[in-house]
Amino acid sequence: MADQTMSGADALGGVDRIRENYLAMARTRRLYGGLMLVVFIALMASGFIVADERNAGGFWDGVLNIFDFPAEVLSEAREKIANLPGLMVKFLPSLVETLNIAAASTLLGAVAAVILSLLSTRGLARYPALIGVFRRIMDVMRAIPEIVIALVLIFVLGGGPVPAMIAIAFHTAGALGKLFSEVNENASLKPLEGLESVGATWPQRMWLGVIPQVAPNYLSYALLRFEINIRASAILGFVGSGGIGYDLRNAFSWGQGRYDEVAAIFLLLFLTIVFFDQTSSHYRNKLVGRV
Amino acid sequence: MLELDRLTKTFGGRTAVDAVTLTFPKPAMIGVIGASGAGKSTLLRMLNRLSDASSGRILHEGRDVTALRGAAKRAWQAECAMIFQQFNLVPRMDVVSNVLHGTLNKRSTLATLFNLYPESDIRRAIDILDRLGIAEHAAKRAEALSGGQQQRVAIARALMQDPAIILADEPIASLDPMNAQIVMDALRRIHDEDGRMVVCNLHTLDTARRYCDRVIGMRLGRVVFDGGPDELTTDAAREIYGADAGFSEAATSTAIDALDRPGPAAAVVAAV
Amino acid sequence: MLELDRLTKTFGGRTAVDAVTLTFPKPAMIGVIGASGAGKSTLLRMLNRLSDASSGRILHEGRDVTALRGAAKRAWQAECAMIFQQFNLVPRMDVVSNVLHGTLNKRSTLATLFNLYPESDIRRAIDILDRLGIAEHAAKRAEALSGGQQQRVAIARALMQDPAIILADEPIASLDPMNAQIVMDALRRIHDEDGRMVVCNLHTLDTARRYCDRVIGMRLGRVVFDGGPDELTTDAAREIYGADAGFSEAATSTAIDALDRPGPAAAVVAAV
Amino acid sequence: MAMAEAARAPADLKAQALRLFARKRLLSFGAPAAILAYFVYVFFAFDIPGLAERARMDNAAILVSDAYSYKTHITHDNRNGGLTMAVEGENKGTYPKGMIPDFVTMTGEDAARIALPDGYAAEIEGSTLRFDVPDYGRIVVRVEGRDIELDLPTETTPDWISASSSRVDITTPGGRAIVTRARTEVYRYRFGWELFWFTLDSPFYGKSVGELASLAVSDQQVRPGVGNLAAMAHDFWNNAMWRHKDVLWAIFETILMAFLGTMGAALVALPLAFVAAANFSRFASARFLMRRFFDFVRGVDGLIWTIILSRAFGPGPMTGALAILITDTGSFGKMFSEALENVDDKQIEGVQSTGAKPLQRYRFGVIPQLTPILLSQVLYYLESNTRSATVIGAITGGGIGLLLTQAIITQKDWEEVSYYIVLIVLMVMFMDWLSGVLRRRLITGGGEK
Amino acid sequence: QEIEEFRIGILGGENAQDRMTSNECVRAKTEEMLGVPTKLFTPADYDGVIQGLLGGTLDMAWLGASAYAKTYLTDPEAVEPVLVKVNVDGSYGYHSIGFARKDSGITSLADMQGKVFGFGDPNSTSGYLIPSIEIPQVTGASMESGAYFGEVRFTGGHEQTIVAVANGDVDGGVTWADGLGEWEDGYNSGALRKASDAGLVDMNELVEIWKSKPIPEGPIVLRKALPERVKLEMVGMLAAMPAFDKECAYNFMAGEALGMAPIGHDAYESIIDARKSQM
Ligand SMILES: Nc1ncnc2c1ncn2[C@@H]1O[C@H](COP(=O)(O)OP(=O)(O)OP(=O)(O)O)[C@@H](O)[C@H]1O
Ligand SMILES: Nc1ncnc2c1ncn2[C@@H]1O[C@H](COP(=O)(O)OP(=O)(O)OP(=O)(O)O)[C@@H](O)[C@H]1O
Ligand SMILES: [Mg+2]
Ligand SMILES: [Mg+2]
Repeated sequence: MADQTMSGADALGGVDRIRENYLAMARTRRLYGGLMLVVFIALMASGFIVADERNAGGFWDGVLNIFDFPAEVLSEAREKIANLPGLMVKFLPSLVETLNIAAASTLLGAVAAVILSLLSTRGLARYPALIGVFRRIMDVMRAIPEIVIALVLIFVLGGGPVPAMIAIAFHTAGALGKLFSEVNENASLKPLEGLESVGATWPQRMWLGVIPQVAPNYLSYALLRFEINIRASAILGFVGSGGIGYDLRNAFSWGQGRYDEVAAIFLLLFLTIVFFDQTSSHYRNKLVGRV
Repeated sequence: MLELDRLTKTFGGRTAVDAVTLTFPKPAMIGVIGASGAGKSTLLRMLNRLSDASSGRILHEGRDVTALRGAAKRAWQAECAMIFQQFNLVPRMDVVSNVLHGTLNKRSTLATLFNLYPESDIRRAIDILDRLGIAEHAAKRAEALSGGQQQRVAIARALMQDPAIILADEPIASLDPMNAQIVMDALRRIHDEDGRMVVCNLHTLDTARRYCDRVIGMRLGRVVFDGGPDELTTDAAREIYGADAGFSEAATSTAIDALDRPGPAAAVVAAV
Repeated sequence: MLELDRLTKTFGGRTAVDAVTLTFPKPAMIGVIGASGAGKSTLLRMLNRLSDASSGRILHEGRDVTALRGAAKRAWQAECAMIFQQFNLVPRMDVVSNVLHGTLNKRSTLATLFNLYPESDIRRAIDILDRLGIAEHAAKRAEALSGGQQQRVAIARALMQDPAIILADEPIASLDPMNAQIVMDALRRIHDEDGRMVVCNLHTLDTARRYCDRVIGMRLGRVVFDGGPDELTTDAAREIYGADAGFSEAATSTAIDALDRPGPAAAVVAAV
Repeated sequence: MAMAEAARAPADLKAQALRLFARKRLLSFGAPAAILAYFVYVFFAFDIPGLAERARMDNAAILVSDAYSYKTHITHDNRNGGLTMAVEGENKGTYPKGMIPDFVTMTGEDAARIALPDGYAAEIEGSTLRFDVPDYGRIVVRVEGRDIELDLPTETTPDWISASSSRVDITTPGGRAIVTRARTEVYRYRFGWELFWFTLDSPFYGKSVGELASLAVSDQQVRPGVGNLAAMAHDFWNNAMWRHKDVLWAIFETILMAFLGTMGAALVALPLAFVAAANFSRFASARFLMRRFFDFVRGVDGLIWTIILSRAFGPGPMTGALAILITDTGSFGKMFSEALENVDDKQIEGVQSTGAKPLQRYRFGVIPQLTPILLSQVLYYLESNTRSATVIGAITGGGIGLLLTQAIITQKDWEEVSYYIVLIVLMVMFMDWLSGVLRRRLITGGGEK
Repeated sequence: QEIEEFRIGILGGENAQDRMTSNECVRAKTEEMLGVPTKLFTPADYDGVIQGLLGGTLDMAWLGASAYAKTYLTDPEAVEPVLVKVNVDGSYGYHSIGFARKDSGITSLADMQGKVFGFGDPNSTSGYLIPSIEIPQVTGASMESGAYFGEVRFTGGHEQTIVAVANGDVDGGVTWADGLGEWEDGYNSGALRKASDAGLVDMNELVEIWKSKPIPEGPIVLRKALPERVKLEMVGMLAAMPAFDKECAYNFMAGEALGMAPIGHDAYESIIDARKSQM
């Protein structure tokens, strides 16, 4: 019943060939798909088994006790619930320090990231020959976890907020630098050429030609980073860099008797994180929506 | 035998379809026309059970379709295929897989989740594609096809369901005149050759006149015209569209020969 | 007095501009025409020192411009303004700031980074915008303007540089005929009133004929025509464009009156 | 000429433009000024002036020099006699009997001469130490009963010697010597990571690359019954000083935590995201609860989850993996549900109109739309979780993070610290590369999984 | 009832690798004796081991007295002390030592008034619990920041305290030592000795400013729920170890010791009270 005007397949050697080709393709695809699924499941399963094996407690034994510890903390916190507001006030300065570390390091890191990203974007770079070098520098900065730098710096500079600030700023510069340079790549080069034709210097071209184009995206990424850095800064407190993480660790570590402190600090930290998370995602949506 | 009995749909306070009563004694090619918002899409969606009727009934071979639930409802949907204005294909999947979606209702959930279709289905899918002249694109992703080709894939999916009824909601509204003709020809041919009932929402009078055996005109949710294509005069059209004397049919035409007509029509075609 | 001495530019193996030797004894309005790829843009970019010449020299008032480096090169760029086909403004900045960019070379980098332009510059910028008839848009963002307005902002930026020479690379190619005329009129007026030299790449013969004092024709990087606008006959044009007898000038025209001519020209104008 | 279109007088426009610039100037000074003011505040809040005082640049010097050099200890036990020579003074690096470093000459049973660089030299004879410093002279330190006597060529004690009656410490660019009543020790510094390949007890120690290569291909077995290559691999793998085996295991554990955590989180988050997505979830309250749940598990950091879980699961990589899993369930849940809210309904309706069952609807109407976003997010997190796993490991998990923090905290094994840092950087860069490759292949290439 | 594996937790103080190395022979012997796979775990801090014991994921550990007290107070049924190390001189105990930099001019707690004081880990007996009780008895003021000392901080561990004092990060701090031998050597054993041996600090530059009463050595604890047979076998093996494998005992006990003596919960009552008083 095939209508000649509609059947384009005949010209190409018949529907049979198409069918066989498709079936063959479907079979290989099914095979690869199946294989990938099997490999993935095998990886997950064997990974799970190895991790379970190398862990002190087994997964299945532990799952039932997962709430033991939280329950212990909560029950004590509930007993001493009257203490919580006072404790929260007591730990406020630590929280401020944590936030300061995050803010200062985000600012420092972002400034470095802007410069690094401009230096490592094709078409914008001051020294095009060195683009690769700056990219590798950013890769390495990004790859080093903050905790490594912080611990090493604590040895040299002593404990306190500064090692944490430097460590986070260092990592931030690498991480934001990569994102920024992706943004830069989408910037139009036309305004730059226009500025070049009037005899503008490199900083003028960057500041007047590129930054206005990319600023909203920069800002949006920087806000996201700030959010991440609040956590990072709290974590570094755990290894001796001051701030709220330090108090949390000591309270947690001491255990029974100070679980009210744990609860208070935890609540403080959690509320802060959620607060900044929500505000920043609100403003990020606004910023990117405007572009 | 398909019957609509005082079929009504209200959205909040608005009545989109208002007590539509229609009888289709035997499979035919039926065109539904009406201004934007007249309730054409809503009517078809109720027929396919994509939306539930607010009141009234749909009877197919004496069975109350409106009352079906769960698996029975899905079986009805499989029997009554739907073709959409925007094709509603899965763009990232290849053409044959899209066509095979027409068999989802018949095959076991588990097998289909892993893309395991019987080989016979695959063969049939390619036959259908061949019938519609697009077998050579079988292995491409749907998104890589032109609009007309995508709509033919959608028709192929509908045919794959082996339905008693094919519902088409403005199948040619996103297509250029060339592709519109190909798609309408295909639908007509399906009706002629397979004897399936085809219900087709249309924006344009001349398409309805040219392809349909019976035309239903809707306005504000009500059926205001029901007759053969020859009865569809300009006056009847004015009535359906609630238009004044300035109404010119050519302004909504998508038929290819409209291009050859003189006057401003050419410019309007490009804008459609 | 501007002299080009065997100016050559090669990209890889390709010669884009081939030993161009030209002398401009006094400021004039000069049109450069030639087919796409003839080397017009490359020539202008070398003049502005946006790209470096592969060999040959550019002499301005006896000074070798090709040899300038660093600050001296930027000072030359300030003296020799460039206008681009795509305007090359900073779209997210306001019009006055874009015009003030013309002073970047004269002001300290630090001051300009903080938007510290002298008040007198701002006043002058507005005067220039006023002269070009777009002062009222001064506070808008450049991207909010139409193409013709943006090109006038670009001209204002060029004037802000107070240059001896203005180079314009197909300044009207992205504009509709109406705006094209406004922009060309403005350039001509600048030449007439300020006595600045204007070198203008053009795609269209009639524009060159109408506005320029001297026309230079390029083909494959070489100068194949150099003479007054009246010498630019159809034969000369065929020579420049390497076109066969089928060459019709109207096909590339952007002059407004071309709209009134009969034939397919109208359709082509819309496509430009 | 259309230049007369100016509707307003230029004077007005000028005033307006000047106001505009006044505003812009305020902003372009205001923002940097605010940031600067903030930095000034931070400068004092973080006590940076005091920091400059407290900073221990000599520690930095130790750190740096230790990172790329090693020291060999020549120790004399002043109570019981006997000389021992050991790399880094560690048991595992002790020279076996009959083997001495090339710069030591034995001059007696309990006496040795130690050549130091740049003309420095030291000689241990019983409990007496003679230390020659060029341009200064010979320092003699003797342990006499309960006291330590110091003989200097000059009247005053130079500041590079720290001496009390019970301890003398000589620190020079050529080497270092410490004498207490218990023992006399001379340190000689050398460039490199000693014993990195083979420890002293391995027959392959001290061989050049060429020698090793020729050994590898020769049939003459250094250790009978084992092929040379296998023996080399064994000795390297079981190197007691650098413990390559444990380190590699630790790296593997870290990647394992990241992998299990990320993939597990994606699997858990996917169905939950449907509950939180407005267009899939019928119950507003369930949606709200699910969202708050996502916020909660995300807001509590992975590190805190590690601590909470350490009670139930104890130390080890499973705890770390679960902590990552829990945190990222929140992150993924949020992202996936946002992606779900942006899916195109047309495709779902298309599939639904064929009479597809709900699961099939999700599988064909939703998942294909979601895969690109899902995959790219998951792969991005996989990379970033490798770093998190390092941090989490430092607290309870294990893995390279634990080795690293412990090595840093002991504050002496800086060469190991640098070894770990290099490995971590390579590991993270590798995961970064891998996730980039997978992203490109899976998303742009392969189409539907 | 039977066990499937035996898990030993090891407290911090050394490089994780070194801790594994020092305890490797005990692990091998345990595995051989019990016939089940035996593993070592080295969490980063005291709390990691304590949580493991409380959760039943660790079977044995050598705790500090205060850490034992915490375990007991949280769950009395979790672990029981079985053995304690006996010093060469027959005593079992050590001291908490307060120290400062010599060039700071601080020679006693009296000079520390208004200065910065550093504790180690909150679960450490000598690094926190004992000094936090005994020092107020000397100074007559609480250990709150600002009460007597200008500021009181936790550095995180003994090693960190020593470096913090050497860096001038804190003016004085507490750590542990056996109190035997010479100050200049950093005593015979303890954190100071290790730091000095590592060249990290020059003992000439440090002075002792305070010394606690003897602190009972921490116990080796076993999980209470372990089968009796396993407990007996473990106790027997550890107690006998100095006799049949000197080197293993030396490594395990981190230095010379007379041996292991049985001990029970009662010996730690006073520490538990002390800890309670801090809660
Ligand atoms: N989901 C919905 N919710 C609320 N109102 C709806 C919904 N769907 C349709 N309507 C309303 O019902 C009426 C009929 O809509 P319907 O889409 O059926 O018209 P139509 O004839 O198909 O128009 P068109 O030609 O524009 O597709 C319109 O007024 C529309 O606004
Ligand atoms: N950056 C470049 N790299 C390589 N080749 C180039 C480059 N710029 C120009 N060319 C080549 O040089 C030749 C001259 O180009 P040019 O842009 O100057 O021509 P044009 O006359 O301005 O053409 P059009 O009218 O299309 O703008 C062309 O063949 C072009 O491909
Ligand atoms: Mg509709
Ligand atoms: Mg050009």
